[in-house]
Amino acid sequence: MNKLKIPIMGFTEEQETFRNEVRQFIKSEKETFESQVDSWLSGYSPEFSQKLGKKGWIGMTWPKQYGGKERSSLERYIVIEELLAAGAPIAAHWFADRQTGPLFLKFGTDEQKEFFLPKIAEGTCYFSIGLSEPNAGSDLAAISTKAERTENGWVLNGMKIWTSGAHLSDYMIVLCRTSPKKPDRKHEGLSQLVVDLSSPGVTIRPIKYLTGEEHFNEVFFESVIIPEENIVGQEGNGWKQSMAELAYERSGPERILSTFPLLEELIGTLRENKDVQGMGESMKLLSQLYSLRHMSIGIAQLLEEGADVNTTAALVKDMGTKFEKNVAEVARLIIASHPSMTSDVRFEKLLAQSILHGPGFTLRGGTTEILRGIVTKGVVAE
Amino acid sequence: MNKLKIPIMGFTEEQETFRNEVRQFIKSEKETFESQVDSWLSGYSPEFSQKLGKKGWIGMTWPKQYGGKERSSLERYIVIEELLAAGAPIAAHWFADRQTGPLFLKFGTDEQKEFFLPKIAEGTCYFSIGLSEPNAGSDLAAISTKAERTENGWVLNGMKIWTSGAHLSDYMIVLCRTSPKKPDRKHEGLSQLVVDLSSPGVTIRPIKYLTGEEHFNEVFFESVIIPEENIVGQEGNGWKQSMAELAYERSGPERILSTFPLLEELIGTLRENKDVQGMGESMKLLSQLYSLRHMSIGIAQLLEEGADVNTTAALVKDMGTKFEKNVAEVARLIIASHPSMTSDVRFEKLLAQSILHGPGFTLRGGTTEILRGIVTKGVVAE
Amino acid sequence: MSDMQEIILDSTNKMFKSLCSKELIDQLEEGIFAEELWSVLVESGITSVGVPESLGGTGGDYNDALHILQLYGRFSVPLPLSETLMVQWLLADHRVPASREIFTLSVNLKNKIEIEETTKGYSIRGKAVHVPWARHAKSLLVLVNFEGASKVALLPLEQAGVEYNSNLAGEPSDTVNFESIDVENIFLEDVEEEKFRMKVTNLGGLIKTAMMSGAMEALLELSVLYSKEREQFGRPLHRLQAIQQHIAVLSGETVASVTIANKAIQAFGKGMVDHEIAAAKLKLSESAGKVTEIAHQLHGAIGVTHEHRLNQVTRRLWAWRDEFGNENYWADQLAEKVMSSNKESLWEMITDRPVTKVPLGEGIK
Amino acid sequence: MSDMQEIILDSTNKMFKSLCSKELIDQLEEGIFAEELWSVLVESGITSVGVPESLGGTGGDYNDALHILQLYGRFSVPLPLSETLMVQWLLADHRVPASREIFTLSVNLKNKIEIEETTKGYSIRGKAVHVPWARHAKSLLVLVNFEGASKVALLPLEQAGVEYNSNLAGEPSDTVNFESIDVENIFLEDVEEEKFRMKVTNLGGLIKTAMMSGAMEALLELSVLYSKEREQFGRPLHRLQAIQQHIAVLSGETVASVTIANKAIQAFGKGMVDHEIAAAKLKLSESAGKVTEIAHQLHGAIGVTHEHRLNQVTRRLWAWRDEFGNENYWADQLAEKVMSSNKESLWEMITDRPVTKVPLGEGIK
Repeated sequence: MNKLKIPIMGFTEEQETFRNEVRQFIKSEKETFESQVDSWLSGYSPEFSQKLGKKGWIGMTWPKQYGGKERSSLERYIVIEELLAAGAPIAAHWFADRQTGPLFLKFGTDEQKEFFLPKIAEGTCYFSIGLSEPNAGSDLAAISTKAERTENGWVLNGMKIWTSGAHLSDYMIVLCRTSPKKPDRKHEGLSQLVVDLSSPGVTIRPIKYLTGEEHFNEVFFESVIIPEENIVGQEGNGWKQSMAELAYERSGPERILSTFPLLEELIGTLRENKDVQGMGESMKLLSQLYSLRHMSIGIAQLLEEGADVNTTAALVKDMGTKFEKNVAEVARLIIASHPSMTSDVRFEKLLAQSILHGPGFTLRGGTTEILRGIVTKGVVAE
Repeated sequence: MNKLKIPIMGFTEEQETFRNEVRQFIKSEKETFESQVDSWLSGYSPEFSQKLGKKGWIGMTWPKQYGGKERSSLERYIVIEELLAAGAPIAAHWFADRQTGPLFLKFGTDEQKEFFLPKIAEGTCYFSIGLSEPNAGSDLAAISTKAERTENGWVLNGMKIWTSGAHLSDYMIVLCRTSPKKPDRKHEGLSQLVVDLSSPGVTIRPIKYLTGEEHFNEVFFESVIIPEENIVGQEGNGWKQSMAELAYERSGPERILSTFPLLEELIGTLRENKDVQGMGESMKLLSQLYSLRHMSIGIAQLLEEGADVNTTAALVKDMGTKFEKNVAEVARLIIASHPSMTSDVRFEKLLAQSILHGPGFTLRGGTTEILRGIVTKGVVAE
Repeated sequence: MSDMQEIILDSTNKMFKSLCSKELIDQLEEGIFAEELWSVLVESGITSVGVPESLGGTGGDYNDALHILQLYGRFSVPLPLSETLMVQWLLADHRVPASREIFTLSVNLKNKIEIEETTKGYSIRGKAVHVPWARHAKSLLVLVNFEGASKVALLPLEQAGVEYNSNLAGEPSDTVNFESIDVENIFLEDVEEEKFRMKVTNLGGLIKTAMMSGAMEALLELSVLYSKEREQFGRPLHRLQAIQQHIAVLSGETVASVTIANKAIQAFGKGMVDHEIAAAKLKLSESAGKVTEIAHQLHGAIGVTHEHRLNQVTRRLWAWRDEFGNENYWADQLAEKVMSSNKESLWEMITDRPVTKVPLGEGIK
Repeated sequence: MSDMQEIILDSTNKMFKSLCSKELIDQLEEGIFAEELWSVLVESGITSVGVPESLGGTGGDYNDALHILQLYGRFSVPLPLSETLMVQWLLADHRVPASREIFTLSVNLKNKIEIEETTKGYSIRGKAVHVPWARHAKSLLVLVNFEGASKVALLPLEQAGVEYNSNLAGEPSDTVNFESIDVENIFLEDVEEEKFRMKVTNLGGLIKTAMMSGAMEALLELSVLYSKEREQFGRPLHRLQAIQQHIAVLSGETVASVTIANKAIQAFGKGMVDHEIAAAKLKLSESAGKVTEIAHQLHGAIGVTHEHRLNQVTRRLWAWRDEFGNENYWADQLAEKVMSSNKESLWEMITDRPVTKVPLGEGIK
């Protein structure tokens, strides 16, 4: 089962030193933010993003000429997991750093790279991703948002839904149809456009999450004029480009650590209370976390080497997001409490966040069923 | 959701008295058998069956003219659950009592009833059920065993597989094709025949279970001559008759209590050891057992009233057999031990039986997937 | 179920169905109390079901009331019905007449409320936490210290300070502050503290069990409906094998939960409860996590929006499973019963018909 | 993985594949010892991998040996390889030369073995339970009492009484009886009892972890193969959505288990182990229940027959998960480490690079 092989990675002495540097920075910032669950989606703080930009920790693997620091992806991994473990507010620049930057690097024009990448790396330019539509969730071929080429550039009409953070972003990468659908080649004819969200004709309507918070949106495009040069990559190649992004985003630490602040609080409380029994009951979580983390790190290495991680990345997402949910289920049983978003007891608040955000963990980035289909196809194909 | 409604039943004073009588009898027999897991399939003892026959507890709901006692199905329920809870050896007469007797009562000729039922009720005449074939497991329409009508009676050719206890039974109810399959009516043309397993042309080859024990068999029929009058019910109606049997057998206490002897031993040991923590950890099993038992009893009542229990019975089988497995998984964690079929420590032996028999629980009588399909169809249809 | 009960439940069902809309439930979280629906409940007599007619109550028995609360759970009614009923029942044991007011109660161990006798009456000082619906209630039933002894008291809330807080469902769960408040007269009675706590916990556990079983029925209905209406790859969802697995497990957990809840309600109604409440609240709290997860998985993105009715049900299940004892609490209670049982075997315990009289009805002692 | 290791593992893989047939494994339960294969293992040097060449061993490191044991688990090899290796390693710490014999060991708390000095040598009296492969082994490494002190001894088994018993997989797990047996000389050394127990438990836990991870790989392979070969309703099984769910979960548990096992092996190989063994054996023991259930569910009736290879793998997983500590045992060990850690936060513990030197290699103390 070669597709399932994952190398065991260790960090070097220098990387450990770097980790310490990151950790010290976060500690020094502790007073400026409230640690929270799911902070890569809910923790919006342009100030904090800019501080990270100053440290050189956004777009840090990118070429220096575009504001990057040309560091290794394992170093980036260290930064991300330290921030997530601390529940730091990193939602503002998240998608730009994780997805849009790499997209420009791979497919963008020189002009796009020169214009966008330095701003992203500064922590001042935020992107969101426009994929889903009401009738195109799991099946992106059904996308009906379309852009027509005119003399003034593209004219975009349609809508996107479930776009995280669009109401707080500057731009959106919109996957849309640029030539008519052919029955036998339904994934062709889609392209990715960079849309300035302040353009006339763009309407953003937040959708309330079940907590009442506003994380995602419906975004409407009514004859939005987009400069011709805002297409990313090849016209008609948008589906393939988007799929590559999706695979890339499945095995990161954000699929494992979303509820880590709760786990940290749980273990801390148990240590304080010297609750040996409760600690024993928590340890299954810990062993799961160990194995998921080593899987995730090993895959990060494989990605760097350019290996095919489609199958294993889907596994991490499937198991990791279940683990994130499970943290809440175990925690609530070990320490009985009154979970509440408005509680001033830290454990109760983090627990409430974890329970209420839970359903989202296994939905975003591909549902359980779809991930499992991907895994089985990969495993059976060998 | 009317199909999911289950009445809450209680037992009357007389029924409780009767339960006590059954319990006293089992206690008085304790020295004659070794309590075991899954005793309705593995506990073969003609002596014990005959004793039960003498007590009037086989075929006890049947008319007196056929050796029955005309007692209520809740009284039968009491007998069965007391026997199962004690792990008593009741495999010999099990299928005859549960399935074949009711089949004859419903569809049999007077001659069949007069011939077979009194013997079954005496505990001296044992049946097994011939349904599955190598290529007809979940899909009984694919049955290829066939009987041809000749001057001498039916001539049976083919084979059955996974037949429990055939090597220890006197007869088998064989579902076979008596007229050719029509593409649009593939469940027609099947009939049920009573086959004397000592007939020439019958070969029984035990299949070893993973423990090495012999519970089920392959049974081959080579031109076996079967008297014309051995057909049960209507010619061509065999599939419907068999399906009705299957639904009937899904919600009985044998879908909940197969591993009860282990649970009893677990709780007993924890009480003895005053292990409060272990006891707490076992209690989820107990609450599951309570709810399953009340479901099962309620459905027994509905069956008596002639209500449609197809959906709820499938639920009991699905959840009950999972519960039976779960008993072993919980028990092994609460009391660490060396489970072994050859151990002389009772807990270890019962645990080994439960673990090793476990995979069978969810396979027999319809796999998980099939049961869940039945449930969903039932629920969605309302 | 008696014919009478069927009629009562049928009309309650209709009433909730027509009056308790999704929007009304949402309004709770916007701080708007459903005055109108509350008036209807009061007028219909539902707020004093189980209080004898001789005390001005509606009559009927606990069985009726608990099945009404099952419907309450099914429709996510945004009102302090269970709290008001509980307090009225506990007061009725003391021959206190039925009332049309809103009551609430708290037996939290962290509460420290002191009552002192003054020249004009009593002075109340202290704090009660996690008090459901306190901001809307007239009075609070609570354990207090009075002259060094534990008592149970019914305290007026008009002058109390109330800090707003809410549970996972957005139901009020407030902190109440009495800053040396003077009152002329209050209900104040002796109480055996531990026994009273157990009584309230049992009653509360059973009530939440009833409510949760109703909520699970709603969850199953919503899910089945969605699987029939929604299509994927050109087929209704329920035709997909993975969805069938979900619906079947959801059905199973729901039926098992409703069955054990009904068993506990029936036993309580007959005044014969042994392990039933513990086993039922344990099972319901445990199942709540499973059914909510499945229902959300099945509903996909639409299900996690505030817009969709689903979250009103799942958030209540998440809140209620931890209220009046989570599954571990009740597992420990049940374990204690098994440990100290005088029966020889587990099987005898399971098949034993409960004979322990429920303490409720003996008056608050 | 070094090139050298790759070559060793590749040839071991080939050897097991060609010599360790389903029938050979079955013969174990019929009481037939796989003499021939054992000779091949001895000749190839596998039975003393990890024992330095200076002591007559094959050389190589623990890392090599543990990956060989992974293959052992994958092919369900019916031989006392892990026991022999463990004893040889423990003896090598005492500079005892490598041997071609079969060894076994027991650190069971229930053992009570007394050694007395006699005029001719020593007298052994007592009983050891759950001793793997005792019926086939030459000597037993075990804790004994000698002149009132705990020692570790290597006892000859020729004259000992052996009661046959077996674990869930049908592997020998015998009771050994020494009825005042006289021997001239034995290996007998001082030992810190608790430390020795911990060392053997850690080593045993890691070895079982390696074996189980190999068994899980076999389970996944068998299941995938079956899902490709077998058809239902005219389509290969793996096209059915419910089966896809099974295969995906099976793959996930297997990869997670293999990863954490490899991490523990690597850490141990470097002589730097902190929580790795505990976390790994915990995870593997926990996953064993899940993967065996899924594999059986997927295989249906054919999978529960003695005839099918599946049961050789699942029964070993069921047996091994409880040997050298089940998941609760290791959870408690891990909990203790977390409790007594000098790190401030859990995150610091998780990201800490282990520096604790593994006690193995210090000699049996």
